[in-house]
Amino acid sequence: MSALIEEDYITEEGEFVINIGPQHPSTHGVLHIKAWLDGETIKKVQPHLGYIHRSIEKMSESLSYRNFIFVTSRMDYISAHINNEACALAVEKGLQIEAPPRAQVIRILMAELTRLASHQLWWGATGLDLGAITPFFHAFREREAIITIMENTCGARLTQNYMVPGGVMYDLHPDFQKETKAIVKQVKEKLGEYEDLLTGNVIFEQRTKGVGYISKEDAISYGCSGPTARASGVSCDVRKWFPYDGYDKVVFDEVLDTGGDCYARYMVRMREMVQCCDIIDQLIDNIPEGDFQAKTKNVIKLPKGEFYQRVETARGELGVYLVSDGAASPYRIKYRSPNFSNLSALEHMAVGGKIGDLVAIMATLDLVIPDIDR
Amino acid sequence: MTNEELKQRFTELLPGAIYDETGEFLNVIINSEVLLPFVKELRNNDTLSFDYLFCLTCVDWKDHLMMVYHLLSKDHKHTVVVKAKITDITNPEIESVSSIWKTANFHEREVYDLFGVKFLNHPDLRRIFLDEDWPGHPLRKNYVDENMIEI
Amino acid sequence: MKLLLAYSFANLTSAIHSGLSGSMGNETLVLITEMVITGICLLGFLVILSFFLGYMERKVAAFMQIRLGPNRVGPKGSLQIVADTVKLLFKEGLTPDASDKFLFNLAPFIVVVTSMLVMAPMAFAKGFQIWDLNIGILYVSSISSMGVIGILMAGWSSNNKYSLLGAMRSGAQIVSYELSIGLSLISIVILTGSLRISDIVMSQQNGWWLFKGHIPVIISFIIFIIASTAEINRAPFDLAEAESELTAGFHTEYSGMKFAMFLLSEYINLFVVSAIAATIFLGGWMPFHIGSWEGFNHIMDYIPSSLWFFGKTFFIIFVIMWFRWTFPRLRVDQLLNLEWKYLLPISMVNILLVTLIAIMGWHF
Amino acid sequence: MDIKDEKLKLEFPGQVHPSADGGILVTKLDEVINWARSNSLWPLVFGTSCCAIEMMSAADAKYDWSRFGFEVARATPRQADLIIVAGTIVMKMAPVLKRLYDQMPEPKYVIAMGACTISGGPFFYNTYSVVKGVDHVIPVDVYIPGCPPRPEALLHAMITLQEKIKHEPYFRKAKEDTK
Repeated sequence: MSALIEEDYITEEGEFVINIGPQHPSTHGVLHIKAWLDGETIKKVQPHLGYIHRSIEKMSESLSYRNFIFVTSRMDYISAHINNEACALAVEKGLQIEAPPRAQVIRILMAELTRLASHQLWWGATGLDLGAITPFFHAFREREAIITIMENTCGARLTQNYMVPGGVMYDLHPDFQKETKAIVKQVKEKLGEYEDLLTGNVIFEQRTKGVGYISKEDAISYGCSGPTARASGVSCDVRKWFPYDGYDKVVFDEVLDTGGDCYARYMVRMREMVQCCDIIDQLIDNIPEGDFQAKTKNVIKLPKGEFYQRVETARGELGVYLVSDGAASPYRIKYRSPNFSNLSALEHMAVGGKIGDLVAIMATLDLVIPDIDR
Repeated sequence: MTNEELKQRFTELLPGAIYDETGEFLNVIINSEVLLPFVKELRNNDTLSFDYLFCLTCVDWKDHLMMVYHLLSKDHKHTVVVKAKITDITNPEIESVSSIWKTANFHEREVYDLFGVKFLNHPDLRRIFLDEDWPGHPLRKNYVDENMIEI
Repeated sequence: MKLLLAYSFANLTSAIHSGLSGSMGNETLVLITEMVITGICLLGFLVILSFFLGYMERKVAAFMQIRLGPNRVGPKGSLQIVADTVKLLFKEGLTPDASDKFLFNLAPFIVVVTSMLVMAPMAFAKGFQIWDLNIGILYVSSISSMGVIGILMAGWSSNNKYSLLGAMRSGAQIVSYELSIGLSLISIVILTGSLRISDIVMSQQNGWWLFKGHIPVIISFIIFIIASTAEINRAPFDLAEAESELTAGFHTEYSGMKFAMFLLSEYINLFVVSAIAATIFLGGWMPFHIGSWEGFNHIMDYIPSSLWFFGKTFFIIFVIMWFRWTFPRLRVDQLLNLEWKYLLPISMVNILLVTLIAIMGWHF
Repeated sequence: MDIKDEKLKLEFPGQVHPSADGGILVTKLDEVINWARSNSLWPLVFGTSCCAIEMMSAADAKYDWSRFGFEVARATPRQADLIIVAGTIVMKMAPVLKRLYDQMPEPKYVIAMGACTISGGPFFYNTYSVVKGVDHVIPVDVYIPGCPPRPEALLHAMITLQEKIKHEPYFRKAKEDTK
């Protein structure tokens, strides 16, 4: 149950406070949300963070430039690849090198597979939060297949640690292309099944349409990014705005919606899955030959300066702000995590709704708590 | 707008600003006292309109603290990094920008928590990650914790 | 063989009755003894039933969710629920310190007892009925709505905000959906002209009401299924224990055997509403008869009546489980909207149509 | 399930086994209770970070812990038997975890899943907020190494826990305590 805080249980006549979390099924981890209710209507919401604050930024200050990358796998663990990629790119920016073409394509492929797996997990969890349990199992069927592909190449299921400064750690598994093609085909087929199971459901539409609305201006002001912002019509796809790793050579659409509600956020993610499949389709047969890793020194030392690298994770814009003083480990690292900013918009979205709406909003925000707390 | 044009505009707004173009973005280094009117202008001026604060953080340079604001304009697609120097490291204070960008609310709480920078006129300045009674501010370079095992 | 099929449970009960009367003589004593025997049999039946339903639920869930379900404990996992029950029996039954201890401990019993009481007028097979009282339907609908008192007590006495919210939701829900259930039952009562369960079953001798009563009865059947799913707090109407919102709703603070009682009552209620639906709309133990097709009806009579009853009931149970594992949950205001803005007006108009059919004698 | 016998085999032939206090009836009852308890481990829905995703994977169709009857994940500690600590525990979370553990009714079991819960794992050095091992806060029955452990590892841990429960005295323990 919740960690109860002594202050204000009942603040006004007829108003009462419930603590959702830190242990609560719908908070996807250890977020603690304090909600002031009037009956079932939410009057005020206050997120309390820090239940999984693991001091990653402090830790990174004492790790080498090769090692600090891997801690970020534990930050947004559902898109660990993309987190690693951001750090690797930041170090590359400092070294002024670029990954070889093969490595870049491998990175994109892996990132898109990660995004696909992440959205599938989100889809299952959204169903779970809204009370439909079955989608979870159907989503995990495809997710497991993707994870297996990653495992074959990277050796780990979740925290792959595959990206290194200058490229990727190993070459691809020989079966990678064959398996990836199979899974992309499977996902494309099953997406229709997903739609049947949840999207078209009357109850689901009622639960999400018009719930948790956020306007375009507010989304920008709250610093939202990723599908959350794009559902409000904010164009913010880092892959389009600031292409990295050769995303400018890939043809894909930035999925935008103008609904701004839970349903729009849901649809944006569903359509993004199709885009992921398209990107993979484009690249899977065109992986260039060559090195998978650029030559770097054993002990990497970055020149004095500041490097900012942003990438598009499955949840939005991840920024790595790297300050170097010329030593072998970073002077300061700041991770601008997408969930942190997205969460700040929670109060704006939830007030006036019911408890059920709060759950729906949290589900469609797709929060990963360790990414918020770092 | 290109960096040169931006520089020109900033010089009009704030004659004393220092520029640093070694990195990826144009950096504007200003004093912490003039921060609020300056960034307000950056946000509200139609030709600048920096509406997206995508990163807000602080760096402890031992003799001073540097607040770093990464700003992006969604309309004009230009980026600038505003850095505000806080010289008082024992009792650092700066104006809050959460009235301009709502996302600053959480980010400033994070900086307050980990660096101890006090934000004036912040709507809800509490520690965000650590408990209220946590001693010290961990990301400061002079932070000591006996329980921390160092290598 | 034919003898066995034609065997009626009435013979068995009358044999027991005459045997007891012979040995005891005193009518009151005989009645009490019979009641005790019936009670024990019913308890045993309910326990086995809830074991089976629990197992069925997990297997149906597994089937829907492309997995295997329990298969390690006992053959095909059939002892899984037994293990769960024994574990819950020997688990510490906590009573929170700040709770209203008397009400907290009483609540699960009220919930279980009310759901057990509804079993009394159920016709399980031809001539196999505990108590064929003349107001059977009225009895069922009035007793079954008393379970909400137990839920409210549980929620209030737990001294937990989630419990309280869950109980309040449950109260609002059951009070509203009770109306639709009543109205859809009344439509059959109008057609039959009797509240007695055995009369209702017998009236379906030449075809089940679902087929005889034209579209209005089909509408009231659908309304009954929706409303009774809500009444027994099952998904998509499981707001009272909405796991992702209220952790476990009204039974958040219950543990051990007290929690098992809530589970037990959930399964009994599931059986009860399905059995009522089967009895009222699908003819209870009455085999599938079509009007005057004597030969066909005769063949159907070869299937034992209890099989008919349980077959129909478990079909409806399966449908309700199907709901649970496919639909998302409604929000609390949508739940009440559904009842007050859609189901209730529809069933009111429906009643008029049914009355018209009954008066004009349009049904078969 | 033959570990009990295996253990007996390992002991030297002249070993005198103390008879279980209470004799046959109590021993048999113990067996029934332990059988029920070990086969009905309902975990608490509790995941703090990465390992929680692997815990979810263990529930999915590929690994399917419902085969063992573990799928009844309860959201409230009052109805759970087992707390799988999946993920790092930090200083702010530790009191909450302790509270959750206290709210669970007896008998209760703990599985420490992942390196973080064993020792702090990757967050051992240079961190100021991580609890270096969950056993500083609550007693642990089974540890699973890995960062994160695979779902198979979690299943193995739960089967190991089942073995452990099968050797627990229930009635006998009460007698031993009074001695």
